[in-house]
Amino acid sequence: MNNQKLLEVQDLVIEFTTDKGKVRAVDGISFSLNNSETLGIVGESGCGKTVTALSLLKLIPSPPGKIIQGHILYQGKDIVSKSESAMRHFRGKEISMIFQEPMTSLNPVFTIGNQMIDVIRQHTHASKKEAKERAIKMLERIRIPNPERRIDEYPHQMSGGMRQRIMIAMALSCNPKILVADEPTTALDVTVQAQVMAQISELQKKFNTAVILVTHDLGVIAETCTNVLVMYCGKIVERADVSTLFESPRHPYTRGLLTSIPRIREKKLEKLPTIEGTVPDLLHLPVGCRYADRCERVRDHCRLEEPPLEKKDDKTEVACFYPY
Amino acid sequence: MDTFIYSLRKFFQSIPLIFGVTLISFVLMVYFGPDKTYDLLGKNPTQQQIEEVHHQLGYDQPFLTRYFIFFKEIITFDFGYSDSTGEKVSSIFARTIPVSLAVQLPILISGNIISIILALIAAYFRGKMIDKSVMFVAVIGMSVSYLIIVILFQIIFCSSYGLNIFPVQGWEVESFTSYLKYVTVPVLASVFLSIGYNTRFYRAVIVEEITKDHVRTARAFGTHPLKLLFKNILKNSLIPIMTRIIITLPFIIIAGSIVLESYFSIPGIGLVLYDAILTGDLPIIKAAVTWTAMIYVLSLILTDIMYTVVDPRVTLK
Amino acid sequence: MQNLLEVKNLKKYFPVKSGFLRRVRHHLKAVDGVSFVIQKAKTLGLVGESGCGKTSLGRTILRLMEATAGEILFEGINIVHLSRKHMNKKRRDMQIIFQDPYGSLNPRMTICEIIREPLDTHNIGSKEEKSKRILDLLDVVHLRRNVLNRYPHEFSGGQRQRIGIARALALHPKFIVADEPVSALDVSVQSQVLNLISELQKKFGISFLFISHDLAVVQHISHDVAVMYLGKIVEKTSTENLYKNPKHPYTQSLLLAIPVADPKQKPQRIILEGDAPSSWAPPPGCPFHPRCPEAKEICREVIPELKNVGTAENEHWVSCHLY
Amino acid sequence: MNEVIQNSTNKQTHTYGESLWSKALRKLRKDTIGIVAFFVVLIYLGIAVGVCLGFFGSSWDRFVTDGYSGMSRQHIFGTNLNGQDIFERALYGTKTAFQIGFIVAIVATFLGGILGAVAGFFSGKIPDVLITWFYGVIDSIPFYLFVAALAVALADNPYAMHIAMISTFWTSTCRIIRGEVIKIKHLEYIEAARAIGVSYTKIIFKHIIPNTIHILLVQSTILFVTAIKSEVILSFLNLGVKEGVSWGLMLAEAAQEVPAGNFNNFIAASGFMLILVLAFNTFSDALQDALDPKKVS
Repeated sequence: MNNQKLLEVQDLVIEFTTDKGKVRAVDGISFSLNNSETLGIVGESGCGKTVTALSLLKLIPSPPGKIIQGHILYQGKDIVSKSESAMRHFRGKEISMIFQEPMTSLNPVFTIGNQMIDVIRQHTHASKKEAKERAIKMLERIRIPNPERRIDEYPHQMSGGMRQRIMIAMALSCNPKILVADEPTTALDVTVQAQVMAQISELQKKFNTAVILVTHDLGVIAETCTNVLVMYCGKIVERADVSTLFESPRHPYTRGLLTSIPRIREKKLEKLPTIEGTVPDLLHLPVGCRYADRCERVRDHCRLEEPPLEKKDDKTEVACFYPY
Repeated sequence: MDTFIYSLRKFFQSIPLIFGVTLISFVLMVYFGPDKTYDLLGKNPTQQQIEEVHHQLGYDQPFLTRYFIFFKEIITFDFGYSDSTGEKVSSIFARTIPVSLAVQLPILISGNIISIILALIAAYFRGKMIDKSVMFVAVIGMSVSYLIIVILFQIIFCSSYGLNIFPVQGWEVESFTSYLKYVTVPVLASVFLSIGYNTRFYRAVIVEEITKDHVRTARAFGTHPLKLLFKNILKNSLIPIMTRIIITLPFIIIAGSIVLESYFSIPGIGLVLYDAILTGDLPIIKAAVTWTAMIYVLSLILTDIMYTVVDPRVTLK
Repeated sequence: MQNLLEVKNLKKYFPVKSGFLRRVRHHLKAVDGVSFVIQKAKTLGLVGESGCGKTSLGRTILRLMEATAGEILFEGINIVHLSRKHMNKKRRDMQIIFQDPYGSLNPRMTICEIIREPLDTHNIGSKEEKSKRILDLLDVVHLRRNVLNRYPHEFSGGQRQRIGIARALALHPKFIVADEPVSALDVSVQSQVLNLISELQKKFGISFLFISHDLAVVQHISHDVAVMYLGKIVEKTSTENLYKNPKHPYTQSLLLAIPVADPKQKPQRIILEGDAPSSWAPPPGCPFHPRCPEAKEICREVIPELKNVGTAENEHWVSCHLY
Repeated sequence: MNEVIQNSTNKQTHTYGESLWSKALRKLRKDTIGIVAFFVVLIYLGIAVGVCLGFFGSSWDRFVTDGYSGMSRQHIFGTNLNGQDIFERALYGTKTAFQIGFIVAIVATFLGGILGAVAGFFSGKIPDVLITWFYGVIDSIPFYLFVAALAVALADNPYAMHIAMISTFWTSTCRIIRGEVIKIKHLEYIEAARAIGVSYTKIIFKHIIPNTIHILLVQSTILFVTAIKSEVILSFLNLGVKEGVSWGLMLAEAAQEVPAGNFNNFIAASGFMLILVLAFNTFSDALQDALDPKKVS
């Protein structure tokens, strides 16, 4: 294996047209992904993490969205310039994606077998029979009981957790190199969430897939990811490997996020630590650092110039003039 | 078996509906309807004669009794005789409905197929120029009156001021070629109109389906857009599409052809109704209203059963 | 009197119709014999997964849904059979905060109208007093005073939730049902709203029934916690007991299932198989037995009773055959 | 993606409040085609008002020539077989159209709105069962036959057509409003109002109806157009306008004249009607787009 990255995103800018003007949902982000790595992208709603995920497959609804700048290099080749028909052979085969809502993500009027076979036959020359066998094998692998029978069932006959697991099986049925998972467990109950996350990790090992996990849940990140990007208002504010990030977060936002999440503690706190204020409106972003208004370390300089994402030590990159 | 029990229950549930339709037609056409006494009697009838005829026609009976007599006529399909021609209503219907079907079925089929295809195209390219053009044509189709289109198409295709390639009107059908000769222009006119409303409706249905999550999933797995459109999306949108087609069916067959058939002198049920409306021939209108309601109820049951075929989530419970 | 609210054997069944004549064949037991007590100025956290009946329970207590059976004693008075008129008077004391910050505010009313509605309904104060009260309420929930003439769609989720809280506080209630008030919010905003709720409790001595699916959220806010599974309470004790020493296998697995935001601490967890069965067809015996790692023969047949396994002073109620 | 947009529009960007109505108006102003259509409708309205005030169209029934005459300076669209000025008649027809459209749209929308709100609010209970039964019955009777039957019953009442349209057109509005009210009823702000103790009447009038008015507005524009179009067919069937002249009556006349090659009546009536209906439909679409935030286009 040469030193080439599996996926490299360079200076990506994605703009949405709203009735009040143009909004940059993703504003000049760069990151890369190695083989069989698990990269977490974490942030609050509206930070651009889902748009980033969708852009990797060129699935951004257009209009209103548009990639206006930057490159997404998959094995060295740019996919931003790829045609829609070329993307068709790419999606599901090279990069696959699963979504937040297992209840609506499968087509209700076709059996899950039918849908799985469609995906397999889209990317291989398998006959219907072969595809079906492969689908059954996939269901066995994710330990769905009675796969021969269940393959002829419809999505509504299954629970949310099972549907999400089938989505994962479908996504991985053509051995893609990358699986993009957009909030895969947010809509599920905690006990089911654990099943689904375990499933993803297990299949990832088996197929040697790289995973990009988009979530707002730092707990899920801590348990599954190797590297983490923290996004705020369309920008990456911090990038580090997972243990560094959780042990010594450098950006004030990351730190605030880590302390403010409700978690089970030994002792009840009198008052939960919080990040004050709200996320700024993307239409009226402040000059300078976008986090300045909520930041406890803010100085005059922060309001004049936007901090670039820079290496602060050999483990962390932070976009902050005065990091911890 | 489930289907049978379900249909039976549905049928019982629709009894109030039939009841309501007959009640309204009774009130409008019989209770407040014209007094036939003077038609039956000559000039200057005596008071006694009038009362006698009133009694014979049942006018002196109370409201409910008269309604039940009317209701009995209807459920036994005994609509009597046409006021103007004296022909049995049921035989008029038997003679004219096939003609109407011969005109309306091509309209229904081609109109819907064209609309669905246009709607798929427009929905797929939504926001683009193709979509806008299709929708513009559809709005024009919606805005033109049936009467205008019928007159216009007749001028264009059937008159010496236009192409003059089809007969102006009439229905002398002996062979398939002569059938085509008489049916083409009426069908073209109606299809043009039906495209207006249908395309808009179908496009809205399909666009709603296209924006659903499962379509995004299919795209994320690389499904071909045409397969997406014709397999996934079309089947999902089939319920509202079919409902629309089936529910409009009885109205199209029995009443939708009034303007068309009268204008082109096609001897179908529409022409009969046109004459009946102009002359106030109640037995015919009464029969048409009741029949439509009956078929309507059956269509409703049919659509429910069709749902279970199309959508596995729907059960007849 | 210490007990503000006492719920005794409360049931809420939804009839399920089927068959040719659409007769009621069986019932969906959303809430099936729930009892608990909430004391003055205390919070009971109610935890459970989706479909366990926790939302129905909250609505039934406020009589937004009618109870099928059981008693709801509010300040010692059973409110289950109160007439509409009397109940409406009681509503001054019992309020609710909703989950969905988008659906819980009428989009065509200004913030001022929304907060004033309870005052108008119960004819509290003169015009000036009302205006003053509304401004006070905005201060209490930390919203700027200039928001009054704006509309809900102009606010973020967290701000809307504060507006909803202000509306609930307008009548100075003694008891508030908070139905998943933070689960639709972003993490950084969640703690703001949680802090606000604890602050209000201290300031006004309000009792809360705090409904959530998130055990981590419940810990901060509650004095006691009840865990619900398929319409029944399976464990109920003080917050300290529950988190230090969970007894019911369901509670244990719930606690272990929460992802920990610490990569060094690799979790030792029992992954429960399957999803929670629906209340349409609850399993016989203990409702949890199909997923329980410690299920025994008896669990399949006999429904366990809720019993106190702690002491009389430090109660710890569990319904499990293991104890 | 949606969250981005929502976030960006939800934040406090104004120092004043923008209600959903002013938001819709702002959207509508940006819709050039919709605005053009609106002005076309306004021009027609101006004509209708002008006819009412007697500025023009008053000589629609005067016989100005001996029978048919072609286009000329005096008679822009010529005269019909009776020698009446076609342009005057078309102008007068505008008034008739607006009169029918307004009466039918307003009354039918009002009726449908009220009945729909009641049925939706009491869904599953007796008022709902009765109302749904009633519109089910009306919907299963073919419209033209219903009008014919009503015409028989009302004998020569000049408003028979209006009554017939109103008594059939309210059902679509009723159906839509009922569905919408059932949806709104389950929203949390209604529950919040109930938790406060707000009375049923207040809930209906303060919370439910204001949230359906935008639908009523769109519905009334649709009914307006439907009424104008139905009038044409009914006049052709001799069930329509009894007093004055309408585009429908002109088209019925034209149907007799066209075979002889006299197109003026046809062109005038259909042109007047097509432009108005087209404009109204376009405006109605624009209105719908502006008022419905969820509409996908």
